[in-house]
Amino acid sequence: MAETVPSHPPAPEEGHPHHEEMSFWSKYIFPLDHKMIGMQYLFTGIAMAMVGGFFAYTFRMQLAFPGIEVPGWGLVSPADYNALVTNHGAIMIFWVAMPVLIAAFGNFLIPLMIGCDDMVFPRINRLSYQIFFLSVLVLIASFLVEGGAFGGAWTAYPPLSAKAEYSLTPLGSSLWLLAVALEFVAFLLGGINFITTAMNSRAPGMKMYDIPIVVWMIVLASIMFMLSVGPLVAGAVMLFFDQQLGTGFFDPARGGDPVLWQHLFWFFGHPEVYVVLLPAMGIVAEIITVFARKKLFAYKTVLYTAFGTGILSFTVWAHHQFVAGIDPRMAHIFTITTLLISVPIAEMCFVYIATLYGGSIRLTTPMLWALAFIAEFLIGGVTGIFLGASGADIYFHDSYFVLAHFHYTFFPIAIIGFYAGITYWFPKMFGRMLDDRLGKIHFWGTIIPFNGIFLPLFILGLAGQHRRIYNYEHFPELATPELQALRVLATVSLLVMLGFQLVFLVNFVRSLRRGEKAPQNPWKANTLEWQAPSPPPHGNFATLPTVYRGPYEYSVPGRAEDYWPQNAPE
Amino acid sequence: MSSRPIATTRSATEIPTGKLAVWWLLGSEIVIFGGLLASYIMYRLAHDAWHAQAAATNTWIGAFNTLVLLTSSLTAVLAHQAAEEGNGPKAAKLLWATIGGAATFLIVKAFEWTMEIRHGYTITADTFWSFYYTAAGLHAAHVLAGAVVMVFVARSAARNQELHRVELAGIYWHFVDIVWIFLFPLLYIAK
Amino acid sequence: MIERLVASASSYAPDIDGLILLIAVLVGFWFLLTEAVFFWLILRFRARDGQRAEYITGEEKSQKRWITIPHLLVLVCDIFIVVGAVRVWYEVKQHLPEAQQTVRVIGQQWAWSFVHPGPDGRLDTADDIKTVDELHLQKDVTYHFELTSRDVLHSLSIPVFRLRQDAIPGRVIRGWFRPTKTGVHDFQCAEICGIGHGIMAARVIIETPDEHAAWMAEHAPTTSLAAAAVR
Amino acid sequence: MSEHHHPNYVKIWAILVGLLVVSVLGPMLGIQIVTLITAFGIAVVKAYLVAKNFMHLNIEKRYIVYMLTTCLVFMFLFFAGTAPDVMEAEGSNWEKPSFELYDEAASHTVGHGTAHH
Repeated sequence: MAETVPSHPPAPEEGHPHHEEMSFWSKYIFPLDHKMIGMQYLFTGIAMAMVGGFFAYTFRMQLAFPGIEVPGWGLVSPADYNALVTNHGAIMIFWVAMPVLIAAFGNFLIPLMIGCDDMVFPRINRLSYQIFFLSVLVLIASFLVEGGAFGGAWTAYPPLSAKAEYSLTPLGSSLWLLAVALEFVAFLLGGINFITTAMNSRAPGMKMYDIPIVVWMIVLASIMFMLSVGPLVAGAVMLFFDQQLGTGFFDPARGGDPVLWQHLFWFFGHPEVYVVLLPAMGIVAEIITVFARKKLFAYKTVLYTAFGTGILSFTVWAHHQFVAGIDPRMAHIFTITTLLISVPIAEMCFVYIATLYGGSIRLTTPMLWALAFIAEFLIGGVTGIFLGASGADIYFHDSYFVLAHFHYTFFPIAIIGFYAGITYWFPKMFGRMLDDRLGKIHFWGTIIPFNGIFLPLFILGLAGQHRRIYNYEHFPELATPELQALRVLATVSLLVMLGFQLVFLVNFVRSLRRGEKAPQNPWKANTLEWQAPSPPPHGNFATLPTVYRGPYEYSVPGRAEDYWPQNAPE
Repeated sequence: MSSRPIATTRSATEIPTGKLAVWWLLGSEIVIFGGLLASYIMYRLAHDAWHAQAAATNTWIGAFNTLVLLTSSLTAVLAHQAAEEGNGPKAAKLLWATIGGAATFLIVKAFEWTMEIRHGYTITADTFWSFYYTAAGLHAAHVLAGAVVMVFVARSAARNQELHRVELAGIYWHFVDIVWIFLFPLLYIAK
Repeated sequence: MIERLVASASSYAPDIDGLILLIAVLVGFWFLLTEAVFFWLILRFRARDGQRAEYITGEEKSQKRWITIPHLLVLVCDIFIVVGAVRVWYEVKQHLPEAQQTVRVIGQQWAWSFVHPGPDGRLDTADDIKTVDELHLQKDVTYHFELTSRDVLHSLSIPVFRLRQDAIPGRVIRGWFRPTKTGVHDFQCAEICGIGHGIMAARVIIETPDEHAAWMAEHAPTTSLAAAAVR
Repeated sequence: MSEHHHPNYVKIWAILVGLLVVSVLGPMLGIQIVTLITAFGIAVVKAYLVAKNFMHLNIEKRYIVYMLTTCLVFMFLFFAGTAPDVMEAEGSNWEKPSFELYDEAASHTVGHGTAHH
């Protein structure tokens, strides 16, 4: 688009030569630079992760020690408990995983990795963040209004979510829905930007198969988000009208059907899992190739499996609804498609593992995170088979087994993927190195308790315990002391894990101020972002690069160096 | 460094960036309207009673509005042609005609809705009417947005600036037209 | 496997447990194998001084075999799992065996109400026994249930039967179970239904024929009305 | 793009208006199959004409068409997966008494609006 205005924030007089210092306001608050917008998303995401983590701490304390005064919150009432679990889920997916993995890394990496100076629509990019920020404010407001925050689970199934007389949160549910809808708009705008940038603005010479996997993955994720979210946007409007105008879209007494919402929701909700999974997979691909000094095993296969996963993921949504009242005959179809999707995902994991073969593996902090992603995600993947198989899901539906399963997928995605990415790109983002020793302490202090939280929950699920029940003492048979002990173990593990996150924060803040200065290419990586200064200035590259080869040419025989930057002519 | 990012000037796909973005925008709009209309069709086929409700819609007003939108699509595409020929002022005039079509559409719609609401067919009268107002309302919001965008495009086109934007606004406008082409039989004709 | 954690008291519970075991064996094998290979590779190919990594594109057929063969084997395992899942699903959810008795289960915020057919064995007659939060069943009788909800979504969950089914307002869903052991077990709501979701507990009481007859005699409305009239 | 031959836009507009007239008049015959064809068949034709000639999809890169088609295909997929539950009043082991009750009640309220005339 031909902009007549200068693309970076207005120096007061137009046409004035740029490069004078931008004001704090235009540099950090209303930036147009893709890197700064990425940082805004990153820090907002981290802040929201703290909120989501605090919620998890609060309800896990209630579960382990029912009825105690949770330090920092107080007594957890049933309404509190519902609101906490609802918003923990919504925040971790919509306000942590998506902004951090797609928006923050996408904004920071796409222009750098494809070798151009910015996004194609810098102002739409800024608008996207502003709408996202507004959605955060609306979400926070939903906690402060009369009646309290929405507590109908992140799936917001009507009629509970549609009528105040059922949910008892007349304003909270509408504000929650509004916040989610605004978040969707923000990511639609951001997604269009990512897609067009990656399609059109690649450096000269960068062909389809020269694009780094992480860029492919973020773009595919944006496309999937865009194609899946539409029906839910329509559904959100319908639900909002049900809440505020009193229409009957989902009211059986007025010709509606509550099951329609479930389809609208999961038609989005299942692809959404892959929307956040793919970027994390991309981050891992970048890291394992660099630290194994290996070419990615079968680059094209990775792409095809990602495409296959993307398309298949649109055909599996009703496996979330096996026992939710859908026609039993439909369950057969969705079982088959669900088990089919295990094939491309398994293949992608195999490819990553095969990449390690013959490598020269350096266990730096980012590499540890990337490897942990694969190891832990496999647990999430294989336990998903139990739930995708309709016959077994009859027992597991809505149990702690489900909860443990998707935390074994979402935790690797949102948390391990984030830490892998941030420890890997920190030198490029901020121009300083993170402390490796603290990084490793933080790694082990996170991974070990993480398994301590969720492995016991598999057992609770096998024993028939359900999610979203604030106190199990009403079920004398199911709430045995042994099971309660597992619950306590999970909660203690969570406390330990949260404690170790302080190590990361200390490391982060200290390294920002006093870390060792980062060289341009500390990891000896091939991709273009490492060929720009650390941190890249506005405009990224002194001269925009030309690309000569694919991103994973490591250890090419006959070369003195074991890496070969994409933009090196020889 | 020039005043705008070099990113905006590249075109690896050989489709201008703005146009590419509009196509993706339309892709996301297709699924939004698609989800809403799929829901409507399911309910419609499930409920025989909706025939009777739909009988109360005014086919003639709907048909008139279809004519208005079709005609405004024609002026939009003629504006695009004029812009391609480099005739900015002519493109601007044709765009203003399109905006006039949008305004006519919205005024007729307002008149129609007022009448219906006065007769008791409010958004909560029946779930058919809930769909009627939601689908047509969502569409009307797009008409309004398109008209606002075209005001800006027409003003710069009149000065022979940013002529490529005439086509982008046009593509969006034709999409709005197509949505109405489907809404018209769904809401008005099938009785 | 599951029986050690929670009793198994319906005719199809062993089938569901068996399916879960089948999946556990199949995916457990792949999981352990993959993790073993994964950790072995990490240990085997640690960076050593003076040794460079190999250059393997993975695009050649002989190399791709390492991916495609396991992937085909995974597909074969998937087929076994699909067959098992479909069979169990058909048995539990789709094909209802002839019922000896039918009970009605109604969820509402935040209680379960049950309608038992009473001594005449038929619903919607004067001797129906209505209870709240207590479902009385007779051992070794095949029951159909008619599940619905008065307000929001609820979900019938009886872990000892290995059974879940959501209750949806405006919709009646039929299913079946056949209790095989006597005892008193928990019956939960498994779909969030508002602030009382956590206390929406009921009990399922499985009785011998004699006990069940005695309970029925005591609670059938006609008898109690008659008794009240006499008094 | 400017070198390609423009279709006669006014002629296409005239065809569209002609189709509109047919789609309004067709249902007046009161035959259901004619209504379906004239209403929805013609809507598809009209949409095709607008997309092809006005939006110039005929000379656009192929993958734009593929992308838009994918969106439509996904919507059909959504419909196919959802309709067996939402559109039907009964199915395998379930039924929706609410639909019957609603249809009965809704057809009684028909006169409600017209009564004000």
